[in-house]
Amino acid sequence: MTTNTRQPQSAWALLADIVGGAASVIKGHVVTLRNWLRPKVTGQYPYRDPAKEWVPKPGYRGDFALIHDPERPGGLRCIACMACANVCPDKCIHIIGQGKGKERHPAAFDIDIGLCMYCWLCVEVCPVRAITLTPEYHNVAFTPQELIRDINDLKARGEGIAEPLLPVPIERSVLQPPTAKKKDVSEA
Amino acid sequence: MPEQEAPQPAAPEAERVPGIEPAFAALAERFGDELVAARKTADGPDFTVAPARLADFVAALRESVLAEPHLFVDACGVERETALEVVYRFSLVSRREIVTVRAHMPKDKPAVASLAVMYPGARWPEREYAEMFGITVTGHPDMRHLLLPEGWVGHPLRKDYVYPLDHPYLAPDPLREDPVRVLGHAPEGEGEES
Amino acid sequence: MNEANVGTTDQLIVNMGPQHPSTHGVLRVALTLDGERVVSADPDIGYLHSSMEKIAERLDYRQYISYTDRFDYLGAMCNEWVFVRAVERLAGIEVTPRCEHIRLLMAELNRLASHLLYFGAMGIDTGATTVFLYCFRERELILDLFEWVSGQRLLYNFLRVGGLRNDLPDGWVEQCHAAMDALASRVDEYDTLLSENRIFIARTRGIGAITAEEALAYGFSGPCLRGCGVPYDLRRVDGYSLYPELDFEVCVEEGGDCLSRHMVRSRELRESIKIVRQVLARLPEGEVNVPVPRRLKVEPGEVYERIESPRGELGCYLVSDGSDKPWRMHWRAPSFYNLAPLDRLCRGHWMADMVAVIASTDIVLGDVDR
Amino acid sequence: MSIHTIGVIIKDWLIGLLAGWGVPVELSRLLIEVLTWAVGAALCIIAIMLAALVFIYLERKVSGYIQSRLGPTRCGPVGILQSFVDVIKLLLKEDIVPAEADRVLHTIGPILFLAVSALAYVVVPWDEGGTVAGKVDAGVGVLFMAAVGSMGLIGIVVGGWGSNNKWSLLGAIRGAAQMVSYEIPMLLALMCVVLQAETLSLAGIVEDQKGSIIAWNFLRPWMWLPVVLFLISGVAEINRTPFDIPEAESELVSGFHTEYTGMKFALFFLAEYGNLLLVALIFSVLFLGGWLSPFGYPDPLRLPGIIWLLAKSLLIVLIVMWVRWTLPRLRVDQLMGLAWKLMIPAGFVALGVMCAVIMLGWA
Repeated sequence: MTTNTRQPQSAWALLADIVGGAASVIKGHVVTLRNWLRPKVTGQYPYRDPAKEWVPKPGYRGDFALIHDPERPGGLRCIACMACANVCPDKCIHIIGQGKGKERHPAAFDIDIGLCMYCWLCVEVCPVRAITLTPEYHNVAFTPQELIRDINDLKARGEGIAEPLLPVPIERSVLQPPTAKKKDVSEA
Repeated sequence: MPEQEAPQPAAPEAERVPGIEPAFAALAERFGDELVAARKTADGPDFTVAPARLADFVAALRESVLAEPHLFVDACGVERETALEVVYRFSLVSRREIVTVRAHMPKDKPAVASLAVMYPGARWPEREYAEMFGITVTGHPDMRHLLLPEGWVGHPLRKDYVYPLDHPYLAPDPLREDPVRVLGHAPEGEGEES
Repeated sequence: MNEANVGTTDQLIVNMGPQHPSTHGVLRVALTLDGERVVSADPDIGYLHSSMEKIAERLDYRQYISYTDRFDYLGAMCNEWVFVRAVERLAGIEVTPRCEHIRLLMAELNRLASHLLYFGAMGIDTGATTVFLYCFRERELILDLFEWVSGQRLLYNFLRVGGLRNDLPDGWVEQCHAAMDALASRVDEYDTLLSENRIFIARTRGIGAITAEEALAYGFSGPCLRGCGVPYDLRRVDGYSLYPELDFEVCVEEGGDCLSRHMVRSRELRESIKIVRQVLARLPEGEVNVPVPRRLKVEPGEVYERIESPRGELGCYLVSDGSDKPWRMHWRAPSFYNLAPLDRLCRGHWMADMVAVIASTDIVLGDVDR
Repeated sequence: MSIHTIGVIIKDWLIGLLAGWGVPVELSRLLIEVLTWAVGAALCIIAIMLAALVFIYLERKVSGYIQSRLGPTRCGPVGILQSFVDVIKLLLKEDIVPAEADRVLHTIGPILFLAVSALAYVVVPWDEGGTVAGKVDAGVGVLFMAAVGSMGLIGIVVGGWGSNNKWSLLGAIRGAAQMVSYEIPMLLALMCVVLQAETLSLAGIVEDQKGSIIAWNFLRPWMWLPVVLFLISGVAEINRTPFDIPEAESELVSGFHTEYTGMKFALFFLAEYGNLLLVALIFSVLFLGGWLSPFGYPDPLRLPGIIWLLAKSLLIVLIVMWVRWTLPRLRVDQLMGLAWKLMIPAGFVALGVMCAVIMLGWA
């Protein structure tokens, strides 16, 4: 190949240039041929077959869920302390609390995941570890209204989840044991 | 962090008290009162000059502190309590030394001498802080708006800037405008923050 | 307009972007062409302006970390790192050794991911589509690591003031080793396909050349500046974090053209793999978090903290008034300064070179506009 | 039984039929001749379309496999119906003409491009003694192909100009320059083959290579340079990477067909793949023995010649696709430099070598 920036000085240099250029081009073809024969890395989305579907690692920050506690009113661990609603940078969590003291629980708990940026801060600040993000990533909807998760929805998603999901045991993260954080709540 | 040091006081007024360190006596002599403050920090020298002499001062620095090859790092504006400030940073290539040059301006009619001719890299940041803080940059070859559309009213990074919520570029968010309609109930907890 | 040309041939003024496949986002360049020669190129930015600096003034330090991911979205870990470093320096917080190792690891992995994307983008802009897909394939290995440890693939929100969101999961280190081995064997393939290909060399050698003096005055940094022969790598110049203890080479190429910038990144891929392996080998055990008050208030003061991001000197200028929110927060965004001399780099070259020049500066428009 | 004999039988039967209705034999001969050409033309268009559909699918699969992807998988088994679905999609799409565009030229552009591409198929010798028109190519197939082939750029220029888009215009001008330049080394390579076969007829060139694979042109050492030249300039003629500068997606936003939608876009697309097949066919005819079997003449496997021709063409198409998905794109001046500074001198060298070979009597 000739370039306008570097001209070969002699006929032999020109020939060497052509041969070198051709060799570099052919080497590239060897690479693509090798990849042609390698196994393919992409898959099909979405698979109807759950066995083939990509499953995110635990701790993936997808859709929301509220963690259950059958002994509490409302069946949820949440104490409607507003810590998550306050810390949320996007202000996408809307809670209405009910009851006083130990009986306090959310009557309404709405998360607008269309506004949410999945920063995980609500999980981080929750004093009772009542909210979590789940690996569920099928969050598409046709209208903005469908993107609002209400309390029943969040409760249903929390089925079978015992603690906020993380890739490591909770002690090795910024999440602290629930008791330690209760003091913080009264401060805030 | 090895280069950890005690935090610098923020208020620029307080820095004038220690005045100019002896290491920069030559510069002080040359610029007199227009070199407001000069001190050494862990990062490198830090100068405060009169805004009109900023370009001259940096030119003088190129004969002393910035004589080595150096990178034009950054220029930005800061709003202090009583004044607007522009901060220029240069970094030596060979070792860790950041040279900071500041200029304070009154808030009502801020103007500063441009470095854009000496450092072409200063063109864009100067345009940026000019539109963001309403600072007039004298001697700049091209003072169009950089990030904001032409004709934008106000200077967004000023503390007293009011966001034009009725601006056509800003679509209203239905959830925030009328949560009752969207959610079916009034949200609690809004307004409890801070 | 070039006066001499007026009256002889018409100059063509075309809008390159904001919807153009090779402007790496929403960049508009008002191009004046004489035939296909670039007479002037005037970049018009601001389409992605998202008031990052203003937003910082209404959020506390913890909340803002997730926003730092979002301007230079290809170097999110580096953005987080420089921000938490700035806050920690103001607040006088010292992190644990394990935390520092993991942060450095994340930054280097992010550099790998970013450079891989650069390789792909450079390939696709010069017409070699396949390299793009190969690079994405290998980038996936790194994003999988990020996803596992932080829960997201692009916007990690992983670093915290005084620590990390969580420790490394079990088995992560082994997977990281495996990913590095897989990557190291593939980097040569990219070089065969691009860096050593004669067509690619012809497309990039001598194109968009800039001298070291000019580059310094323009505020060029990162691989772009090292491509001009200036050994300015903050990992060595500042020697922050653990970098002084690590063995790696500052990649410098003479020439200042697109090819030099490309070769710097090509070599940095290998250096980063080397760094990651070293850090993995010496990763200490222990806690990752130090106790930090929930509502962190730092002393009044200001700090300019900088690190070497994949794109260059990434600076965080933080002014605090003593409250829990920054008083002023300014990003020294490397892409912003690397894009500014576009006119200088492109003038007189062919229009097709413009694409190579933009690709070789490796800009991220989120980073330019902030 | 070759295509040619089938054609003759059908013709004779038709003449007999018409004679039975009282039509004069001379008139019916003329009618049949016109009909034959019309049917031939229709067959050409259909062949191009089919080839394009197959090649679009093939291209996607090849690019997918090279790039570690799967390619289309949804429509039909392994996505085999993908290109048919695409055609339906393109047909249903709105045909948009930009407000400031020249409506007439904008419409004529793609039609011209496809028409010219189809025209060149007339002279391809599909089988022994058989072109589409059912007769031998009047002895000047090479000339006809060269003349018609270079007209394709008119469609590109007309379409690019008619779009009234600066990117399209740049693409069209680039295309014109490129096609004019690469015509020359291509013809020089052709000349070598013509000298070898001592005929301008494409069918004659195949006849000249009669025999097994060792008799084909590409195995003759003095043909190696023309083979390379023809392949490179052929790829350049059909605007494919690394010579796709008229389209240059990353620079010119698709170049001359930026402003085309729906069926007009499809016409450009079809014609491009039609051209790809044409270059592959001509290459097979010139250097790979056309419809000849590699195992000798007559074919011991008794396969129709057209199968051999298509198989050889497919091989060439695959190679061209492989090149496309491997190499970066040349810049417009480098492209011209390659043609004028390297390939045209090389073409003359090849021609000189060929002449020397003939004078020495080795050919």
